[in-house]
Amino acid sequence: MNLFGFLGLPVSMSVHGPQVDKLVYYVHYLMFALFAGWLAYFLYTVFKFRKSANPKACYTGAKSHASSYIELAVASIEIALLVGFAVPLWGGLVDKFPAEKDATVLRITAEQFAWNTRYSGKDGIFGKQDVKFLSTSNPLGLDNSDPAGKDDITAPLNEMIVPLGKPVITYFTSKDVIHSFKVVPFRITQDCIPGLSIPLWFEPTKVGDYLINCAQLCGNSHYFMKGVFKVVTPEDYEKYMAEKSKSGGGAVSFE
Amino acid sequence: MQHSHDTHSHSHDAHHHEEMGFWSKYVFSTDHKVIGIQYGITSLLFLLFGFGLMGLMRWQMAYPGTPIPVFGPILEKLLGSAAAGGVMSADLYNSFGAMHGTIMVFLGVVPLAFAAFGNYVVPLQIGAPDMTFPRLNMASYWLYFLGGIVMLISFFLPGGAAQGGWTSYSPLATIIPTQGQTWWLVGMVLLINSSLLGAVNFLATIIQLRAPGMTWMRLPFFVWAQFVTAFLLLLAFPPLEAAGVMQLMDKVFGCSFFLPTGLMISGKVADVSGGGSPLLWQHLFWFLAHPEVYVLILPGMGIVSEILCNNIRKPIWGYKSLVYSLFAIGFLSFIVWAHHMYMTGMGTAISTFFQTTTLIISIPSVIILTVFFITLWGGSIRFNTQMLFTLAFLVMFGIGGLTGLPLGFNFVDLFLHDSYYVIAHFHYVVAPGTIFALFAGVHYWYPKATGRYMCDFWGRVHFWCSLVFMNIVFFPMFTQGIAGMSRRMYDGGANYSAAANKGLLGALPDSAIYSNVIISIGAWMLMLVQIPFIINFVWSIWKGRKVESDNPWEATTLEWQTPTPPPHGNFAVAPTVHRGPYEYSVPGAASDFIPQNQADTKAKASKS
Amino acid sequence: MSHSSTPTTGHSTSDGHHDVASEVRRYLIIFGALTVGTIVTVLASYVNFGSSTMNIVVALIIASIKAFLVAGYFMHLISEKKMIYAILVATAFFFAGLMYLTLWSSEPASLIHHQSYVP
Amino acid sequence: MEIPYTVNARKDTGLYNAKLGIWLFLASEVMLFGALFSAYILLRVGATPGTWPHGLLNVPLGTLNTIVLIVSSVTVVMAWASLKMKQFGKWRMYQGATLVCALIFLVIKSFEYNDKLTHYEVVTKEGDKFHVYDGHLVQEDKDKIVLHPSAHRLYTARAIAYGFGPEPAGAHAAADHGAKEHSDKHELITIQRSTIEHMENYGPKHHAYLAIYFTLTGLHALHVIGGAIVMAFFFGPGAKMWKTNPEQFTNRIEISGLFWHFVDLVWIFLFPVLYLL
Ligand code: HEA
Ligand code: HEA
Ligand code: CUA
Ligand SMILES: [Cu+2]
Repeated sequence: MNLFGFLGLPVSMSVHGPQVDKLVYYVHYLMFALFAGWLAYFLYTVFKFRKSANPKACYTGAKSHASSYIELAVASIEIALLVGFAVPLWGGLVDKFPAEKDATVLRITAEQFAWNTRYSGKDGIFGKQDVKFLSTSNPLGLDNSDPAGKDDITAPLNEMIVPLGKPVITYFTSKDVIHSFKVVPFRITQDCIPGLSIPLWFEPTKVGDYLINCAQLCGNSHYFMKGVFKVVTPEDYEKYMAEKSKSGGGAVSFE
Repeated sequence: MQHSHDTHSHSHDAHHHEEMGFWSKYVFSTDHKVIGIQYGITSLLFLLFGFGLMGLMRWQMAYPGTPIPVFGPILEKLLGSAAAGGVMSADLYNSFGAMHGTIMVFLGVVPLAFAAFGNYVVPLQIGAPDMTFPRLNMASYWLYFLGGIVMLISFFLPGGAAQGGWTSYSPLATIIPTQGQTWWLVGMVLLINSSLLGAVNFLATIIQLRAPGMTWMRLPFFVWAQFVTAFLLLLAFPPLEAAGVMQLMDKVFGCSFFLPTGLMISGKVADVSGGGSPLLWQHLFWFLAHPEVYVLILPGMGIVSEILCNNIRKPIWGYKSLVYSLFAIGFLSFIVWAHHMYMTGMGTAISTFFQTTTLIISIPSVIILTVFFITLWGGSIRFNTQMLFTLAFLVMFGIGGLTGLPLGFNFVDLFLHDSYYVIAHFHYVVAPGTIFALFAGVHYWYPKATGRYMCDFWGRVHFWCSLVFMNIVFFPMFTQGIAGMSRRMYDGGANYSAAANKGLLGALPDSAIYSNVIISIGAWMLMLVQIPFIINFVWSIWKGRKVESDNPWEATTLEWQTPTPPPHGNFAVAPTVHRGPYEYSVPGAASDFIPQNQADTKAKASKS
Repeated sequence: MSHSSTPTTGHSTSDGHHDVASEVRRYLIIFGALTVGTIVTVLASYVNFGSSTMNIVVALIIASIKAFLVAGYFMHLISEKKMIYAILVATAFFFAGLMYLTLWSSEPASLIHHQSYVP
Repeated sequence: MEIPYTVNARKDTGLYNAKLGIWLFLASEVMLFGALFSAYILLRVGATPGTWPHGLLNVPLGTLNTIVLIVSSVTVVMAWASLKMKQFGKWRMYQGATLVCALIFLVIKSFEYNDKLTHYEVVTKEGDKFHVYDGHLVQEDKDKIVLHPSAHRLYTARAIAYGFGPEPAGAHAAADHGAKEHSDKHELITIQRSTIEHMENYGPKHHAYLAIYFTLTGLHALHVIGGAIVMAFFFGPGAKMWKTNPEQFTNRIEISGLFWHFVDLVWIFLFPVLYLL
């Protein structure tokens, strides 16, 4: 019997995913144990001490101190989960970023109701962006005079592509309201907040096209805001990129 | 006066103060009992209304894009294009969602649990003639009423009611053009001021007006619960008021308290100065809203403790640990708020802090529940309607509380944040939790307020049906959440479903989508089975079985030692309290309960 | 709390035991102190105490002293009842929590974002 | 049964009801203003370095208003002391003085508001240059406006030409409201409406600083108005109670006084924070 299967979690396809799942299971074990124990006790008590069976109540009631032990046990399990799992795992996710040169680096900018993605191109450096360049025709505020931006690549709207076998570092932000980038099989949810650029990393473990959903209410088409996150083999990725950046000159879009 | 009144005494007691006109007696009354009933009726109506909104939303979730039967055309008449063809538009869905949350929390449960029960019961239980500031009390009700009216009117303003969720996150809430979004803030400011007046009044009443002998450790647990709740409201609401005022400034005067520099709205650079912080709103909102969830639950726990002891005929096992746990919850609830914000880009240090406090606060909740469970041991349990609701509360709150634990870990929240798991978690606490406690309270105190019982048979029917349907509604939501379904989905997630996204990994399985139909049918059935309750409630006012005595449940606390219903001024003489609140089945006593104000344990507790 | 046995004289309010007339003199002295404090605050804002943080600290210290005088003497806090202290201590605690935790969680070191703004 | 402790203190708490009530209320007020102060700090700390405006407000007026409030605080406490000493006539005088102070405070405040609301920043586009003029609006009609300028900056790109953006190199010194700069720029300038790109007064929209300034002082002013209304009531019709129930009347004066002191206390922090730092 698969002890980890009982909740029916969707399969996780990222390196940290199984750890998330493990913590989910451990907490649920604790919860089920508590719930089952208390429920059994509860049903037994309610039955045993019903009025017809026990017409006279006892003033003092229970004498046992089992409850204190139970409370202590709950507290210690919670602490174990916190210290043993949640804190170090979270730290791994937000403190220990892989080196950018060993990773695929993306900048994802959400807007009502789409996902924009940029790559730094061959040089590995993103062109500068600044609020002072913002305008209708330059919604990302790109500094067109920055040479580093010349080979940057803008992906088609709502689409992003990464090679398998490398961690992905994404910087999330938003143009307008708060959105939230969620890919269930990656066990990733990250708010995209205007004015902040929030990095997060994860590593997919399987080639495929993944559905991105927006997990934060962002307006009337919130339910319609989706994207595709493509994980491909490194060869396919190289081919794709080479093809798309051929046109050269300025931030290209491969639409 | 001690506790001997014949049932008819209220008829002359009512005249003992000078004759009052209809308006000052029932409408602009300063009597805490009248105000309590006003609060009660208004908030029950709002609960029904909030539920109604959800009933309509559930149609859209189960059968996206199809016209709502029967109500669709009515909506179209009332709201015009927002419900064109009887189909709920996305804007309408969002405003119903936001208003469901707002109404349930701020206009339904808080006014019912805190203001209605608190007003009616607290002064009676501590042996006080009224609240300390009766006129503020009246003002509090009318501010609440006004706030409710503003919220209701906002449905009919151009653009409709607020659409930014009950959390009203900026920048979304700031840029939504609906006028209702602005009036939502006005309504909130009114409601906040109402709650603040109420909180001041409750605290002052409990501190100042306890009857002689009513020491702190003799207070019924319900009073303690209201005391801590009032503290939460007093100190947590003002920051939300400040935030509300700032968001209002943003909306009305174009400030940017919550708008960062460089916003691009619908492709144009926003004409604002920028420099604000969207996270500031979230901090101020959750600084209130986390304590607020305890405001939703603590009065329920208080009600439960009263009914529990009364129906098992024995004292609480560990009264002191209950009170201390209550204080621990009250205290800690102010420093856990950012567990709603794990996904906003928190570093390790700060999120560890909030995870730790979140887990610590679960301990006193476990203690409270444990105390209730252990109290059951050795009792002589009577199963009347209020007791059934109470027992169900214990289990249902257990489910809701336990499912809060995984959410408390940010690492798990990576997966479950803003999913239906969260919806299921908190509905288990507030709906089969708090709402059941409130139903229990209605059945328990109804005879005191009206002199008549509610029908027990229909109460049981209502209970069992509600229990079944509540679980049919909320349990599948856990699985939906685990399958990855996000909340606030206009189409119930259809757009993210496997059917609509052939070949994409991570799309919602069909079962999650199909659950929507089951849940919706459950919700409508749940609505249907409220009818016995509503009829029972109204019918019993005039036709219910009359109580045989002033103390029909043979209870110990002071509210039962007055005439039924209590006259203006409650007690002719301040009662003197001689003992703790739950002296049931005291060995050697003449009857199985000794009222708090009875001096002699050997005397037979008077039944009237 | 119920056991606190603060003596209260008959039906007078909390200030009953003070001699009101002598307090009046004290009020005038405090008035002087507050006026001086105000002028010092203004003057201090033109002095450079090394860094702008220092200037803020100095200004807040003076303001706190003035606040203490108003709260302590005009509002009689220094001779107030325990209950009031309890309420105010709780308030001060939660206020500090709100202020400190909000600032802490918003400062760059506590956030995982690097740049302040990238569209 | 009547509500006890409306006049006399309860033994174990040592308080009468209203006294406890007002302190509870003030506790919530602390949280209200406290949240706004947090917002102020957050906005200020989060602002791009060098863009938080200084010296925008009129310090002498602010100082004067601080003194006015302090005086009113003294008269309030003296009013209560007079009642304690059963000197009703003196009380009348002090209570009146307090009301006068409240009025002066509000009048001065409204002058300050008006000053900000008529102070404009105007961005014009001439060729490919952007000019930013800053000053009081003297006159305006359909096709032109007349400004009494206190600063003038020049930009070559649109940038964020308005707001207190970072100083562009070589631009004129920041808009300074100080009288020094003012005095050597007497000439008025006339700007054609057709050249105006953007025009905005120093209202709350203009900058996060002004937003929090108007919000904090506005809320404070509402408190002043509220307190003044209550005290005016006691000064007028409410004073009847002195004849029937002097003790309760004295309590009421004490309670309204506590509120007033709190309002004063808030200002003691607002003044340095908004005017000086
Ligand atoms: C009354 C309301 C209420 C209560 C009491 C709680 C209680 C708790 N809540 Fe919940 N919560 C909400 C209402 C409530 N919550 C709401 C409304 C939201 C969503 C808001 C929104 O986003 O719109 C939310 C969201 C929410 C989140 C954010 C999730 C997210 O958005 O990603 C988190 C995270 O930590 C959380 C945690 C907790 C915890 C740890 C408790 C703990 O206090 C629980 C402690 C209780 C127990 C541990 C149970 C103990 C009982 C037993 C052990 C006995 C069991 C016996 C039997 C069952 C027989 N809650
Ligand atoms: C106290 C709070 C409370 C309560 C009680 C409820 C009760 C219910 N809620 Fe809700 N809910 C929220 C607070 C609450 N909710 C909040 C805060 C949100 C989030 C909003 C947001 O996203 O912004 C939410 C969201 C929410 C959603 C998610 C919507 C979405 O994400 O798109 C759903 C979905 O099914 C739902 C369903 C229900 C149902 C079926 C009930 C039922 O349990 C209702 C049961 C009601 C009753 C049983 C009524 C009893 C009253 C009477 C019978 C009246 C009698 C009258 C007289 C006698 C006069 N709620
Ligand atoms: Cu974007 Cu929801
Ligand atoms: Cu919470």
